[in-house]
Amino acid sequence: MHFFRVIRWIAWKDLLSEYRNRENISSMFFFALNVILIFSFSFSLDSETIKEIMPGIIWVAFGFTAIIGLGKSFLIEVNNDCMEYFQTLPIPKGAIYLGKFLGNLLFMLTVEIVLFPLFVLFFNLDMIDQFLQLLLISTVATIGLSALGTLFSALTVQIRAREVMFPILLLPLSVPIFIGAVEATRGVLNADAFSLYSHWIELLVVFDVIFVIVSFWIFEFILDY
Amino acid sequence: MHFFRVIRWIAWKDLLSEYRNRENISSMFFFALNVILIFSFSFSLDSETIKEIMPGIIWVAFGFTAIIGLGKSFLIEVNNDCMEYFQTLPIPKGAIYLGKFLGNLLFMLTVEIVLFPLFVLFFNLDMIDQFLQLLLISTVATIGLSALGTLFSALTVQIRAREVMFPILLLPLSVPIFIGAVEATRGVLNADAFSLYSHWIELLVVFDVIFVIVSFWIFEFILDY
Amino acid sequence: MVATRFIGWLRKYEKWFGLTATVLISAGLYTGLVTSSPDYYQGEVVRIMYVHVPFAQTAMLAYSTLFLCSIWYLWKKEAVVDNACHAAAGLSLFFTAGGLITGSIWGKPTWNAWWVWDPRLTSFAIMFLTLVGYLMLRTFLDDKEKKATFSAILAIIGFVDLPIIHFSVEWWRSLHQPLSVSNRGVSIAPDMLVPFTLMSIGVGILFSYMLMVRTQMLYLEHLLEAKQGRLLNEGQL
Amino acid sequence: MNAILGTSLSKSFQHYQVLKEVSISVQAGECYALFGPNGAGKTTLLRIFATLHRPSSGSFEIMGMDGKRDRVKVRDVIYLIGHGSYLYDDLSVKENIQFAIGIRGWNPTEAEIKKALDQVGIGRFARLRSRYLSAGMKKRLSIAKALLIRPKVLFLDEGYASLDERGVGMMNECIRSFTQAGSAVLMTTHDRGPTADVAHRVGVLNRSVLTEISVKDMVTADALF
Amino acid sequence: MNAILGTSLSKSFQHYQVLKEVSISVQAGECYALFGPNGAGKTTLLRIFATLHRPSSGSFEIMGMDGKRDRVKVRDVIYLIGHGSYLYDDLSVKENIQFAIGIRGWNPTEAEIKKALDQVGIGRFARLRSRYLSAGMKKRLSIAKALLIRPKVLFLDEGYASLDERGVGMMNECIRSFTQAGSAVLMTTHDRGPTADVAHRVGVLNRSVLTEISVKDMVTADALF
Ligand code: HEM
Ligand SMILES: Nc1ncnc2c1ncn2[C@@H]1O[C@H](COP(=O)(O)OP(=O)(O)OP(=O)(O)O)[C@@H](O)[C@H]1O
Ligand SMILES: Nc1ncnc2c1ncn2[C@@H]1O[C@H](COP(=O)(O)OP(=O)(O)OP(=O)(O)O)[C@@H](O)[C@H]1O
Ligand SMILES: [Mg+2]
Ligand SMILES: [Mg+2]
Repeated sequence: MHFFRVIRWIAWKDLLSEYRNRENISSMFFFALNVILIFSFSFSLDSETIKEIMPGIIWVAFGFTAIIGLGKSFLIEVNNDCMEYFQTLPIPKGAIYLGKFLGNLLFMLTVEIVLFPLFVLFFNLDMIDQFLQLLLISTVATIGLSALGTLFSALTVQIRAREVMFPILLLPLSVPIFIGAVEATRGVLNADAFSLYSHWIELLVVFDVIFVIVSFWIFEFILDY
Repeated sequence: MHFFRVIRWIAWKDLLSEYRNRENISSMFFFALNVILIFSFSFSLDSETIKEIMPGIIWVAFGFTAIIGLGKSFLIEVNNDCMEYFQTLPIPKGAIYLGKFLGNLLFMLTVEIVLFPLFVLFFNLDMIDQFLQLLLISTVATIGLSALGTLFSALTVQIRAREVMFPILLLPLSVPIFIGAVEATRGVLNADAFSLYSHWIELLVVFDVIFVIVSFWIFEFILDY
Repeated sequence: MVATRFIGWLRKYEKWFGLTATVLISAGLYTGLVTSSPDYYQGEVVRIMYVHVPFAQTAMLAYSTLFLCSIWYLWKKEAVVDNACHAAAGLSLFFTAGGLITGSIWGKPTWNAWWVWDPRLTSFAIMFLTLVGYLMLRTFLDDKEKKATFSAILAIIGFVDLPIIHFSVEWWRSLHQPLSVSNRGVSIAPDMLVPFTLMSIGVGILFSYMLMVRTQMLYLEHLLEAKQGRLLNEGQL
Repeated sequence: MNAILGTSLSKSFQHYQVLKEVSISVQAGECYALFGPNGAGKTTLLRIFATLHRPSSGSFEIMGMDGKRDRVKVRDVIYLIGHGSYLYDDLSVKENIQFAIGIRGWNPTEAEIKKALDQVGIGRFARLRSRYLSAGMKKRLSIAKALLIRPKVLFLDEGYASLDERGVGMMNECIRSFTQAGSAVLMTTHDRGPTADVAHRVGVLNRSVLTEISVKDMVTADALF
Repeated sequence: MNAILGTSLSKSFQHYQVLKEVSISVQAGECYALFGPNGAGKTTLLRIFATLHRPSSGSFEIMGMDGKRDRVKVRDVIYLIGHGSYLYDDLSVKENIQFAIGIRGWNPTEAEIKKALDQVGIGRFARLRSRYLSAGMKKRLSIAKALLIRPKVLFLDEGYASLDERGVGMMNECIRSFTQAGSAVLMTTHDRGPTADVAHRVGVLNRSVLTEISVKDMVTADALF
């Protein structure tokens, strides 16, 4: 079907460009490392507080990485007016959204998977046992973040103050995702039973579904105002 | 003297553009607000830990605001190839740096001065008594951040992955500034005697001097590689 | 041509550096791992010092080289000097990583943690991240002069971190070992001082050797690129 | 048959009315050249027909389909070569073509792509990343895409800009091949010489008045506006 | 006197050698027009003379000053009108001029600015923000700046591009006023017609070979390269 072919072409193009610029993904990763560095200094991490604020640190670090990574996701489309080309194409615009979304999701998940071991190392965490739970949490949280981020990236990339506007739009709406992810992660780090924090994961899934569907439907209008 | 005239023209142009885009500065401010929002959700701020991590929160929020604000400071020069025009000008390039630096410093200080009352409000802090000390700390810290940020903005704004590269270059080198600012602020919030944390402020001043002088000297080469 | 003279000089003397490094390091490893006695407190674990400290010191030596070469480049704008900068940065990153890894391995038994947020460790991590940023900046720039100049600028401003690394143990209360050689004298047992000195000097000279080889390699790559360009232009490629 | 039909089209940007009640029609198989002073609104008119702007008032039809209601169907038959190159810097010339055509749902063979590239004279750059193309080469690539897509209606904004003389000749050949195949071409231009070789009709747009003149008058006239 | 003198200039970008041992000289009071196919390196050559690129090998002199050592002095006498417009979007046309001239250390009076703007035909847009200028209007603004700066050596990249016919005439008048005042003009162009009116000498750059032809030959030749 043409719909899926569009998704495939978009994702192919994004991943190929990303592959050609391999430095790009590693730079995201080093950005996150920098954030951790700054955090570890700004909060006194050797004290007892560390366990308390660890989930927050993890997710704020991921959040800022997402702001940098997702914010530029539509830049590649604007550089040579490719958005304009999309606008004049006789294809379902939602497919473009899904293609970009999938590419971004993959990109963010890759960065996160590399980062988790580093958290373990740097903060002497014991989370190897609960690796699967953490993976689940970060996947559902990242789906929501990427869905919103893709939409807002397309929205802000064409305006003047995009560096500021992107986080201003993204952050308030992603608060539920942050809360869900932080609370679920806190459960995991406390080694709670899964059922004690599973409702947070359910919350995340609900938001994922809402964000993906609404963004998919609304994206049409970004390309065809 | 021509040197000072160049500084004046650059600062005039930046401040006029900033004034014409008044939304810009208020958006910076809302960005910082968003960061605080995310923080207050990600860290459980109702607990005892708040006092412990408050200085960190303040400075990480300022730091990310600086990343967003300073990172785009040379964007205005790149948009219509104005960097190229500067390169072909028969003027001392260091003056351009100082002009941009002053503009940025003013911009950042404005944002911070608006933010401080908000911290007081949001986190029920008692820092009205020590307002002057805080002002001193944030001024010296902001001088260092702006000096580095202006330099790295000029450096990264011309390259491909500038959104990521700017923080990657800026953050490691600004760690000393963060440490100094956080520790001094902690002293202020603990209502310590000034002499107990004044060495942190001295450290910040030393870094300010180093960063401003080195950047000023080295800026020449960014415009004339 | 400055570049050809410089490269010729490197080619002429590199083998002496290689030879000296081999001799010193072999002697250092022998005395360090076989003849010296284990530490009173730390036991056999202390032997990692003979790798850790030379690596950490050489990382700083390499960064200082990068710093000086960067100033030299900004002054003279010689392409070969930029190659030396590039080489020094890569090697500095290599030795920094070595210092971090050996330090972590040493830290697990002594501090019971791979990593602590201690001033020396962190300032060393800052150097690591600065070097990563340096090499990354190079990959994002196409224009040769721009690449050389911009990265030199970064290297120069990043140099402020070096004094912090060295003196952090003095300035802050730190978990890390204090300076063993300072204005207060030498605080190492003579038994350990011999392998320690041999290894320190040996790895330092090894770095010089690697720098000489790598600079030549990068310079040749640069020549090859130019040659390729000429051929491309003449339609022969 | 009217391939393009605009009826009293108006367009205002913010406070500025660019077009006021402009009407124009172009037959299938015809090449219509649009002259006019800088800022007359030629580009704006083309972008309205290409469904990139919505007209403030007035209506238009492309191949008999209403341009406001049937935007998706209209997009099936049009192609715009404008100021944007619609390229991804890190994809090669060939990959860029594959993407641009593939996303429309049609997979050209290697041979077809090669033929189109050779026709516009950039066959030997097929594997070069498009980042390294010069302005003229990018223009040629856009023409190659048009040759593969074979739209019923082709819009050319500043058709000859940044092309060298051989490029201009090649462009004219392409235009001729389009009109001979029954497609309509609407182009804006400032160059009378090359236009004379291909245009069937000529219009001058000045202060929202579209005056039609003969091709011969265009060549001989002292000044067009 | 040689205003511009290039001796066996070569320039390579990464893997690609654009110029190979090109020599050229332009006398004061002379207009030299440079033709050549797309990608021949015309822009590159101009940018070397404008001290924007360093030549890979070879040397050049501007007004007798060494282009490699005396870059700052060279910059005192040159001006480049290239692809960039060197404008700040949020400053008005007049403010942009004031800044561009003021930063060179010279304050033109209101009357002088008005005269220059009128001369290029955009006097009535003096208070418009430059964001809203069309391509041709930006080009005219660049010429107005050159008229105020009155450089000894003027570089024009694609002098006539994006200018309408009246703009072309105005450009030629300006070029004539420069050469009559003893300045040298070096321009690249693809348009033979307007060039014939002002050029004193004509060169064709093709595959790093610069062939000089007479103005008459240029007009009558079938193809220049
Ligand atoms: C990841 C962890 C570590 C890092 C990043 C690190 C880093 C460094 C650096 C940069 C130096 C060179 C300082 C200079 O020359 O100024 C150094 C020296 C040294 N390190 Fe470590 N270190 C680590 C772990 C350890 C551990 C666990 C020990 C032993 C308990 C240790 C013992 C020493 C000693 C004895 C010196 C020589 C001190 C001197 O002479 O200055 N290090 N380390
Ligand atoms: N998006 C926009 N917002 C505001 N004004 C615009 C916009 N696009 C165009 N304009 C204005 O509309 C007018 C016409 O622009 P347009 O680009 O259509 O002119 P043109 O005829 O193509 O001129 P040129 O020959 O210089 O290309 C110009 O004055 C321009 O400033
Ligand atoms: N910064 C750069 N990096 C890499 N390649 C470049 C760079 N600048 C120019 N080139 C290449 O150099 C060649 C010559 O470019 P240049 O812009 O000088 O050509 P030109 O003669 O001005 O062509 P046109 O008539 O199209 O303007 C082109 O192939 C271009 O791709
Ligand atoms: Mg136009
Ligand atoms: Mg050119």
